[in-house]
Amino acid sequence: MTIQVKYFASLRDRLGRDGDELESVSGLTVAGVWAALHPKTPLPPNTLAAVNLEYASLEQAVRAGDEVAFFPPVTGG
Amino acid sequence: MTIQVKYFASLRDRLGRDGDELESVSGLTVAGVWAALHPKTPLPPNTLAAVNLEYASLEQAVRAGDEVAFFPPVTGG
Amino acid sequence: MRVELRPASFAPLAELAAYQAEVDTRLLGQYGALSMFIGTMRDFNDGHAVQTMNLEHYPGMTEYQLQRIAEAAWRQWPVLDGLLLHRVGALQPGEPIVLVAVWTAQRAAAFSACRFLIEELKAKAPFWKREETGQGAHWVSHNTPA
Amino acid sequence: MRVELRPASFAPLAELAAYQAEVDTRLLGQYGALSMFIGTMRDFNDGHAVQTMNLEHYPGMTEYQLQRIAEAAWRQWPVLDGLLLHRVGALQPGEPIVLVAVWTAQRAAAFSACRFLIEELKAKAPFWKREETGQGAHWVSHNTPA
Repeated sequence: MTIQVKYFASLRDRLGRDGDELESVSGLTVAGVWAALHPKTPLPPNTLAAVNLEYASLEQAVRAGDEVAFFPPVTGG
Repeated sequence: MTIQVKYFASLRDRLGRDGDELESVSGLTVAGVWAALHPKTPLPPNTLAAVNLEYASLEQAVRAGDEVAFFPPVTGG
Repeated sequence: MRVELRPASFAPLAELAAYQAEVDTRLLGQYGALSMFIGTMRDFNDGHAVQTMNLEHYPGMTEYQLQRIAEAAWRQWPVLDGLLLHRVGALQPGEPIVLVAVWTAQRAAAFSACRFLIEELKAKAPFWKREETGQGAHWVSHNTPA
Repeated sequence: MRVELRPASFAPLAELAAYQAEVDTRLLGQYGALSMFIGTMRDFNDGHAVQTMNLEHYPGMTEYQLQRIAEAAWRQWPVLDGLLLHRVGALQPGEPIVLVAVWTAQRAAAFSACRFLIEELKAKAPFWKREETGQGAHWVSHNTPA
Protein backbone atom coordinates (compact mmCIF):
# COMPACT_ATOMS: atom_id res chain seq x y z
CA MET A 1 0.00 0.00 0.00
CA THR A 2 1.05 3.55 -0.66
CA ILE A 3 1.11 6.87 1.17
CA GLN A 4 -0.69 9.81 -0.43
CA VAL A 5 1.25 13.06 -0.08
CA LYS A 6 -0.30 16.50 -0.66
CA TYR A 7 1.18 19.97 -1.03
CA PHE A 8 -0.63 23.28 -0.64
CA ALA A 9 -0.29 26.96 -1.45
CA SER A 10 3.23 28.37 -1.94
CA LEU A 11 4.80 24.95 -1.31
CA ARG A 12 2.76 23.41 -4.13
CA ASP A 13 3.74 26.28 -6.44
CA ARG A 14 7.41 25.78 -5.55
CA LEU A 15 7.31 22.02 -6.15
CA GLY A 16 5.26 22.41 -9.31
CA ARG A 17 2.72 19.70 -8.34
CA ASP A 18 0.00 19.18 -5.76
CA GLY A 19 1.02 15.76 -4.54
CA ASP A 20 3.03 12.57 -4.75
CA GLU A 21 2.61 8.90 -3.99
CA LEU A 22 5.15 6.98 -1.96
CA GLU A 23 5.57 3.27 -1.32
CA SER A 24 5.23 2.60 2.38
CA VAL A 25 8.26 1.22 4.20
CA SER A 26 8.57 0.29 7.86
CA GLY A 27 9.82 2.91 10.32
CA LEU A 28 8.77 5.83 8.12
CA THR A 29 8.23 9.25 9.71
CA VAL A 30 6.79 12.52 8.37
CA ALA A 31 10.34 13.81 7.89
CA GLY A 32 11.21 10.55 6.16
CA VAL A 33 8.34 10.97 3.71
CA TRP A 34 9.70 14.38 2.71
CA ALA A 35 13.29 13.13 2.46
CA ALA A 36 12.30 10.17 0.31
CA LEU A 37 10.39 12.37 -2.16
CA HIS A 38 12.72 15.40 -2.14
CA PRO A 39 16.21 14.06 -1.40
CA LYS A 40 17.87 17.26 -2.66
CA THR A 41 15.42 19.77 -1.12
CA PRO A 42 15.43 20.33 2.64
CA LEU A 43 11.96 20.90 4.11
CA PRO A 44 11.46 24.69 3.96
CA PRO A 45 11.53 26.36 7.39
CA ASN A 46 8.09 26.86 9.03
CA THR A 47 6.51 24.16 6.88
CA LEU A 48 3.63 22.46 8.69
CA ALA A 49 2.67 18.82 8.35
CA ALA A 50 -0.50 16.83 8.82
CA VAL A 51 -1.23 13.11 8.89
CA ASN A 52 -4.81 12.06 8.17
CA LEU A 53 -6.09 15.65 8.64
CA GLU A 54 -4.44 16.10 12.08
CA TYR A 55 -1.40 18.31 12.61
CA ALA A 56 1.65 16.12 13.04
CA SER A 57 5.27 16.51 14.14
CA LEU A 58 8.11 15.62 11.80
CA GLU A 59 8.87 12.63 14.02
CA GLN A 60 5.39 11.16 13.80
CA ALA A 61 5.19 7.64 12.35
CA VAL A 62 3.52 7.22 8.96
CA ARG A 63 1.83 4.00 7.91
CA ALA A 64 0.55 2.51 4.68
CA GLY A 65 -2.73 4.18 3.65
CA ASP A 66 -1.98 7.42 5.49
CA GLU A 67 -2.48 10.81 3.88
CA VAL A 68 0.43 13.14 4.61
CA ALA A 69 0.29 16.87 3.83
CA PHE A 70 2.91 19.61 3.82
CA PHE A 71 1.99 23.28 3.73
CA PRO A 72 3.14 26.78 4.76
CA PRO A 73 1.76 28.68 7.80
CA VAL A 74 -2.00 29.14 7.50
CA THR A 75 -3.45 32.58 6.72
CA GLY A 76 -7.24 32.27 6.91
CA GLY A 77 -9.83 34.37 8.70
CA MET B 1 -33.52 81.10 40.70
CA THR B 2 -34.23 77.53 41.70
CA ILE B 3 -32.55 74.15 41.46
CA GLN B 4 -34.44 71.34 39.72
CA VAL B 5 -34.06 67.98 41.48
CA LYS B 6 -34.93 64.64 39.85
CA TYR B 7 -35.31 61.11 41.22
CA PHE B 8 -35.27 57.90 39.23
CA ALA B 9 -36.20 54.24 39.49
CA SER B 10 -36.40 52.69 42.98
CA LEU B 11 -35.47 56.00 44.62
CA ARG B 12 -38.41 57.75 42.95
CA ASP B 13 -40.74 54.94 44.02
CA ARG B 14 -39.48 55.22 47.59
CA LEU B 15 -39.90 59.00 47.72
CA GLY B 16 -43.28 58.86 45.99
CA ARG B 17 -42.43 61.61 43.47
CA ASP B 18 -40.12 62.17 40.53
CA GLY B 19 -38.64 65.50 41.58
CA ASP B 20 -38.50 68.59 43.73
CA GLU B 21 -37.63 72.23 43.37
CA LEU B 22 -35.29 73.96 45.77
CA GLU B 23 -34.44 77.61 46.25
CA SER B 24 -30.76 78.13 45.59
CA VAL B 25 -28.61 79.31 48.49
CA SER B 26 -24.90 80.05 48.45
CA GLY B 27 -22.43 77.29 49.35
CA LEU B 28 -24.85 74.54 48.43
CA THR B 29 -23.47 71.06 47.59
CA VAL B 30 -25.10 67.93 46.16
CA ALA B 31 -25.27 66.48 49.69
CA GLY B 32 -26.75 69.78 50.87
CA VAL B 33 -29.50 69.58 48.23
CA TRP B 34 -30.53 66.16 49.53
CA ALA B 35 -30.36 67.24 53.16
CA ALA B 36 -32.45 70.34 52.54
CA LEU B 37 -35.19 68.34 50.80
CA HIS B 38 -35.09 65.21 52.98
CA PRO B 39 -33.96 66.32 56.43
CA LYS B 40 -35.20 63.09 58.07
CA THR B 41 -34.01 60.64 55.35
CA PRO B 42 -30.29 59.95 54.95
CA LEU B 43 -29.20 59.48 51.37
CA PRO B 44 -29.56 55.72 50.71
CA PRO B 45 -26.23 53.91 50.36
CA ASN B 46 -24.96 53.51 46.77
CA THR B 47 -27.10 56.38 45.53
CA LEU B 48 -25.52 58.14 42.56
CA ALA B 49 -25.79 61.83 41.81
CA ALA B 50 -25.54 63.94 38.67
CA VAL B 51 -25.39 67.70 38.11
CA ASN B 52 -26.41 68.93 34.66
CA LEU B 53 -26.25 65.39 33.21
CA GLU B 54 -22.70 64.74 34.46
CA TYR B 55 -21.96 62.35 37.32
CA ALA B 56 -21.12 64.37 40.44
CA SER B 57 -19.69 63.78 43.90
CA LEU B 58 -21.71 64.64 46.98
CA GLU B 59 -19.29 67.49 47.65
CA GLN B 60 -19.77 69.13 44.27
CA ALA B 61 -21.06 72.73 44.35
CA VAL B 62 -24.60 73.34 43.07
CA ARG B 63 -25.66 76.69 41.62
CA ALA B 64 -28.92 78.37 40.73
CA GLY B 65 -30.34 76.91 37.51
CA ASP B 66 -28.59 73.55 37.94
CA GLU B 67 -30.38 70.24 37.46
CA VAL B 68 -29.47 67.76 40.19
CA ALA B 69 -30.43 64.08 39.97
CA PHE B 70 -30.31 61.20 42.46
CA PHE B 71 -30.65 57.60 41.39
CA PRO B 72 -29.68 54.02 42.29
CA PRO B 73 -26.89 52.06 40.51
CA VAL B 74 -27.59 51.79 36.80
CA THR B 75 -28.65 48.45 35.28
CA GLY B 76 -28.83 48.95 31.53
CA GLY B 77 -27.43 46.90 28.67
CA MET C 1 -21.47 56.71 14.09
CA ARG C 2 -25.05 56.52 15.26
CA VAL C 3 -26.23 56.38 18.90
CA GLU C 4 -29.96 56.09 19.51
CA LEU C 5 -32.56 55.13 22.07
CA ARG C 6 -35.47 53.04 20.86
CA PRO C 7 -38.84 53.44 22.62
CA ALA C 8 -40.37 50.45 20.79
CA SER C 9 -39.22 46.93 19.91
CA PHE C 10 -36.58 46.91 17.18
CA ALA C 11 -35.05 44.31 14.87
CA PRO C 12 -31.30 44.55 15.55
CA LEU C 13 -30.07 42.49 12.59
CA ALA C 14 -32.28 44.42 10.15
CA GLU C 15 -31.01 47.70 11.66
CA LEU C 16 -27.45 46.45 11.42
CA ALA C 17 -27.92 45.44 7.77
CA ALA C 18 -29.38 48.88 6.93
CA TYR C 19 -26.53 50.66 8.68
CA GLN C 20 -24.00 48.32 7.05
CA ALA C 21 -25.28 49.47 3.65
CA GLU C 22 -24.55 53.07 4.68
CA VAL C 23 -21.11 52.10 5.99
CA ASP C 24 -20.36 50.36 2.68
CA THR C 25 -21.06 53.52 0.68
CA ARG C 26 -18.35 55.29 2.71
CA LEU C 27 -15.89 52.59 3.76
CA LEU C 28 -16.11 49.44 1.62
CA GLY C 29 -12.62 48.01 1.21
CA GLN C 30 -11.33 50.00 4.22
CA TYR C 31 -12.88 48.10 7.10
CA GLY C 32 -11.71 44.53 7.60
CA ALA C 33 -13.48 43.80 10.88
CA LEU C 34 -16.98 44.19 12.29
CA SER C 35 -17.55 43.19 15.90
CA MET C 36 -21.14 43.18 17.10
CA PHE C 37 -22.98 42.45 20.29
CA ILE C 38 -26.71 42.07 20.86
CA GLY C 39 -28.16 41.84 24.36
CA THR C 40 -31.57 40.17 24.56
CA MET C 41 -34.06 39.93 27.42
CA ARG C 42 -34.09 36.47 28.94
CA ASP C 43 -37.12 34.82 30.54
CA PHE C 44 -35.05 33.87 33.56
CA ASN C 45 -32.77 36.06 35.68
CA ASP C 46 -31.03 35.45 39.01
CA GLY C 47 -33.09 32.34 39.68
CA HIS C 48 -36.59 33.63 38.90
CA ALA C 49 -38.85 33.64 35.82
CA VAL C 50 -39.33 37.10 34.33
CA GLN C 51 -42.56 37.98 32.53
CA THR C 52 -41.97 41.59 31.49
CA MET C 53 -39.31 44.20 32.08
CA ASN C 54 -39.46 47.97 32.10
CA LEU C 55 -36.37 49.89 31.09
CA GLU C 56 -36.36 53.38 32.55
CA HIS C 57 -33.86 56.03 31.56
CA TYR C 58 -32.98 59.66 32.31
CA PRO C 59 -33.94 61.60 29.16
CA GLY C 60 -31.07 63.87 28.23
CA MET C 61 -28.46 62.34 30.49
CA THR C 62 -28.72 58.86 28.99
CA GLU C 63 -28.16 60.08 25.42
CA TYR C 64 -25.35 62.38 26.57
CA GLN C 65 -23.56 59.63 28.52
CA LEU C 66 -23.86 57.17 25.61
CA GLN C 67 -22.33 59.78 23.33
CA ARG C 68 -19.45 60.30 25.77
CA ILE C 69 -18.84 56.56 26.03
CA ALA C 70 -18.71 56.34 22.22
CA GLU C 71 -16.26 59.24 22.08
CA ALA C 72 -14.05 57.54 24.66
CA ALA C 73 -13.98 54.39 22.49
CA TRP C 74 -13.12 56.46 19.41
CA ARG C 75 -10.20 58.07 21.25
CA GLN C 76 -8.86 54.71 22.41
CA TRP C 77 -9.11 52.63 19.21
CA PRO C 78 -8.94 53.40 15.46
CA VAL C 79 -12.69 53.00 14.93
CA LEU C 80 -14.00 53.62 11.40
CA ASP C 81 -17.71 53.57 12.25
CA GLY C 82 -20.12 52.41 14.94
CA LEU C 83 -23.76 51.80 15.78
CA LEU C 84 -25.25 51.78 19.27
CA LEU C 85 -28.98 51.24 19.80
CA HIS C 86 -30.58 50.81 23.24
CA ARG C 87 -34.16 50.00 24.03
CA VAL C 88 -36.27 51.85 26.62
CA GLY C 89 -39.81 51.09 27.80
CA ALA C 90 -41.70 47.82 28.34
CA LEU C 91 -40.04 44.62 27.03
CA GLN C 92 -41.10 40.99 26.74
CA PRO C 93 -38.64 38.08 27.04
CA GLY C 94 -36.81 37.48 23.76
CA GLU C 95 -36.87 41.16 22.80
CA PRO C 96 -33.55 42.90 22.07
CA ILE C 97 -32.23 45.36 24.64
CA VAL C 98 -29.04 46.66 23.09
CA LEU C 99 -27.04 46.50 19.87
CA VAL C 100 -23.39 47.56 19.64
CA ALA C 101 -21.43 47.33 16.38
CA VAL C 102 -17.93 48.58 15.59
CA TRP C 103 -16.15 48.67 12.23
CA THR C 104 -12.33 48.83 12.17
CA ALA C 105 -9.48 47.92 9.83
CA GLN C 106 -8.28 45.06 12.04
CA ARG C 107 -9.97 42.67 14.41
CA ALA C 108 -8.31 43.41 17.76
CA ALA C 109 -9.60 46.99 17.84
CA ALA C 110 -13.11 45.92 16.78
CA PHE C 111 -13.40 43.37 19.59
CA SER C 112 -11.88 45.68 22.20
CA ALA C 113 -13.99 48.71 21.31
CA CYS C 114 -17.20 46.67 21.11
CA ARG C 115 -16.54 45.11 24.51
CA PHE C 116 -15.59 48.50 25.97
CA LEU C 117 -18.83 50.06 24.72
CA ILE C 118 -21.07 47.43 26.28
CA GLU C 119 -19.14 47.37 29.59
CA GLU C 120 -19.06 51.17 29.89
CA LEU C 121 -22.72 51.40 28.96
CA LYS C 122 -23.65 48.88 31.65
CA ALA C 123 -21.51 50.68 34.21
CA LYS C 124 -22.34 54.30 33.42
CA ALA C 125 -25.37 54.88 31.21
CA PRO C 126 -28.43 55.78 33.31
CA PHE C 127 -30.85 52.92 32.62
CA TRP C 128 -32.79 51.01 35.25
CA LYS C 129 -34.49 47.65 34.86
CA ARG C 130 -37.68 46.72 36.68
CA GLU C 131 -38.68 43.08 36.33
CA GLU C 132 -42.16 41.66 36.75
CA THR C 133 -42.26 38.06 37.88
CA GLY C 134 -45.11 35.80 38.93
CA GLN C 135 -44.37 36.97 42.51
CA GLY C 136 -44.53 40.71 41.87
CA ALA C 137 -42.22 43.39 40.52
CA HIS C 138 -38.77 44.53 41.67
CA TRP C 139 -35.99 46.82 40.52
CA VAL C 140 -32.84 45.02 39.42
CA SER C 141 -30.33 46.15 42.05
CA HIS C 142 -27.09 45.96 40.08
CA ASN C 143 -25.50 44.69 36.89
CA THR C 144 -23.26 41.65 36.99
CA PRO C 145 -19.61 42.57 36.39
CA ALA C 146 -18.05 41.65 33.04
CA MET D 1 -24.19 24.86 15.66
CA ARG D 2 -23.40 25.21 11.98
CA VAL D 3 -19.87 25.25 10.47
CA GLU D 4 -19.64 25.68 6.71
CA LEU D 5 -17.29 26.64 3.90
CA ARG D 6 -18.70 28.92 1.21
CA PRO D 7 -17.29 28.60 -2.31
CA ALA D 8 -19.11 31.73 -3.53
CA SER D 9 -19.71 35.22 -2.16
CA PHE D 10 -22.18 35.24 0.72
CA ALA D 11 -24.20 37.85 2.59
CA PRO D 12 -23.16 37.43 6.22
CA LEU D 13 -25.89 39.54 7.82
CA ALA D 14 -28.62 37.82 5.80
CA GLU D 15 -27.16 34.44 6.78
CA LEU D 16 -26.98 35.52 10.39
CA ALA D 17 -30.61 36.70 10.33
CA ALA D 18 -31.74 33.38 8.83
CA TYR D 19 -29.81 31.39 11.41
CA GLN D 20 -31.08 33.68 14.19
CA ALA D 21 -34.64 32.72 13.21
CA GLU D 22 -33.70 29.06 13.69
CA VAL D 23 -32.01 29.81 17.01
CA ASP D 24 -35.15 31.65 18.15
CA THR D 25 -37.35 28.60 17.54
CA ARG D 26 -35.15 26.65 19.96
CA LEU D 27 -33.72 29.17 22.40
CA LEU D 28 -35.75 32.41 22.52
CA GLY D 29 -35.72 33.71 26.09
CA GLN D 30 -32.72 31.53 26.99
CA TYR D 31 -29.93 33.38 25.25
CA GLY D 32 -29.15 36.88 26.50
CA ALA D 33 -26.02 37.54 24.46
CA LEU D 34 -24.97 37.25 20.83
CA SER D 35 -21.41 38.13 19.93
CA MET D 36 -20.58 38.26 16.25
CA PHE D 37 -17.55 38.94 14.11
CA ILE D 38 -17.32 39.47 10.37
CA GLY D 39 -13.98 39.63 8.59
CA THR D 40 -14.03 41.43 5.24
CA MET D 41 -11.43 41.66 2.49
CA ARG D 42 -9.75 45.06 2.44
CA ASP D 43 -8.38 46.76 -0.67
CA PHE D 44 -5.13 47.50 1.14
CA ASN D 45 -2.90 45.11 3.10
CA ASP D 46 0.60 45.50 4.52
CA GLY D 47 1.20 48.65 2.52
CA HIS D 48 0.05 47.58 -0.93
CA ALA D 49 -3.22 47.81 -2.87
CA VAL D 50 -4.92 44.43 -3.35
CA GLN D 51 -7.07 43.76 -6.42
CA THR D 52 -8.22 40.20 -5.86
CA MET D 53 -7.50 37.45 -3.39
CA ASN D 54 -7.66 33.70 -3.68
CA LEU D 55 -8.45 31.67 -0.59
CA GLU D 56 -7.17 28.14 -0.88
CA HIS D 57 -8.04 25.40 1.60
CA TYR D 58 -7.39 21.71 2.25
CA PRO D 59 -10.69 19.97 1.55
CA GLY D 60 -11.46 17.61 4.39
CA MET D 61 -8.86 18.91 6.83
CA THR D 62 -10.23 22.45 6.86
CA GLU D 63 -13.77 21.36 7.74
CA TYR D 64 -12.45 18.91 10.32
CA GLN D 65 -10.20 21.48 12.00
CA LEU D 66 -13.01 24.06 12.12
CA GLN D 67 -15.26 21.49 13.75
CA ARG D 68 -12.56 20.73 16.34
CA ILE D 69 -12.08 24.43 17.08
CA ALA D 70 -15.84 24.80 17.61
CA GLU D 71 -15.89 21.80 19.93
CA ALA D 72 -13.02 23.30 21.94
CA ALA D 73 -15.03 26.53 22.37
CA TRP D 74 -18.09 24.54 23.44
CA ARG D 75 -16.07 22.72 26.10
CA GLN D 76 -14.61 25.98 27.45
CA TRP D 77 -17.74 28.20 27.60
CA PRO D 78 -21.47 27.58 28.10
CA VAL D 79 -22.34 28.16 24.45
CA LEU D 80 -26.01 27.75 23.47
CA ASP D 81 -25.52 27.93 19.71
CA GLY D 82 -23.03 29.11 17.09
CA LEU D 83 -22.52 29.83 13.42
CA LEU D 84 -19.20 29.78 11.58
CA LEU D 85 -19.00 30.46 7.84
CA HIS D 86 -15.73 30.83 5.94
CA ARG D 87 -15.26 31.76 2.32
CA VAL D 88 -12.98 29.92 -0.11
CA GLY D 89 -12.12 30.78 -3.73
CA ALA D 90 -11.62 34.09 -5.53
CA LEU D 91 -12.61 37.26 -3.62
CA GLN D 92 -12.85 40.96 -4.48
CA PRO D 93 -12.14 43.74 -1.95
CA GLY D 94 -15.20 44.38 0.21
CA GLU D 95 -16.34 40.76 0.12
CA PRO D 96 -16.83 38.89 3.41
CA ILE D 97 -14.25 36.26 4.36
CA VAL D 98 -15.55 34.90 7.65
CA LEU D 99 -18.56 35.11 9.96
CA VAL D 100 -18.45 33.89 13.56
CA ALA D 101 -21.49 34.16 15.85
CA VAL D 102 -22.00 32.79 19.36
CA TRP D 103 -25.17 32.75 21.47
CA THR D 104 -24.86 32.42 25.25
CA ALA D 105 -26.88 33.29 28.36
CA GLN D 106 -24.44 35.99 29.46
CA ARG D 107 -22.14 38.36 27.64
CA ALA D 108 -18.67 37.42 28.92
CA ALA D 109 -18.89 33.89 27.50
CA ALA D 110 -20.23 35.17 24.15
CA PHE D 111 -17.34 37.62 23.69
CA SER D 112 -14.71 35.13 24.85
CA ALA D 113 -15.95 32.24 22.72
CA CYS D 114 -16.36 34.44 19.62
CA ARG D 115 -12.85 35.80 20.00
CA PHE D 116 -11.45 32.32 20.66
CA LEU D 117 -13.08 30.97 17.49
CA ILE D 118 -11.61 33.63 15.22
CA GLU D 119 -8.14 33.46 16.80
CA GLU D 120 -8.01 29.68 16.69
CA LEU D 121 -9.31 29.65 13.14
CA LYS D 122 -6.60 32.10 12.06
CA ALA D 123 -3.92 30.08 13.84
CA LYS D 124 -4.98 26.54 12.96
CA ALA D 125 -7.50 26.19 10.14
CA PRO D 126 -5.74 25.35 6.84
CA PHE D 127 -6.52 28.32 4.62
CA TRP D 128 -4.01 30.22 2.50
CA LYS D 129 -4.41 33.66 0.99
CA ARG D 130 -2.88 34.66 -2.33
CA GLU D 131 -3.15 38.34 -3.14
CA GLU D 132 -3.02 39.90 -6.58
CA THR D 133 -1.72 43.45 -6.66
CA GLY D 134 -0.85 45.78 -9.51
CA GLN D 135 2.73 44.46 -9.16
CA GLY D 136 1.89 40.76 -9.42
CA ALA D 137 0.66 38.02 -7.11
CA HIS D 138 2.08 36.69 -3.83
CA TRP D 139 1.13 34.31 -1.06
CA VAL D 140 0.41 36.00 2.29
CA SER D 141 3.22 34.67 4.46
CA HIS D 142 1.59 34.80 7.90
CA ASN D 143 -1.38 36.12 9.85
CA THR D 144 -0.91 39.03 12.20
CA PRO D 145 -1.20 38.00 15.85
CA ALA D 146 -4.32 39.02 17.76
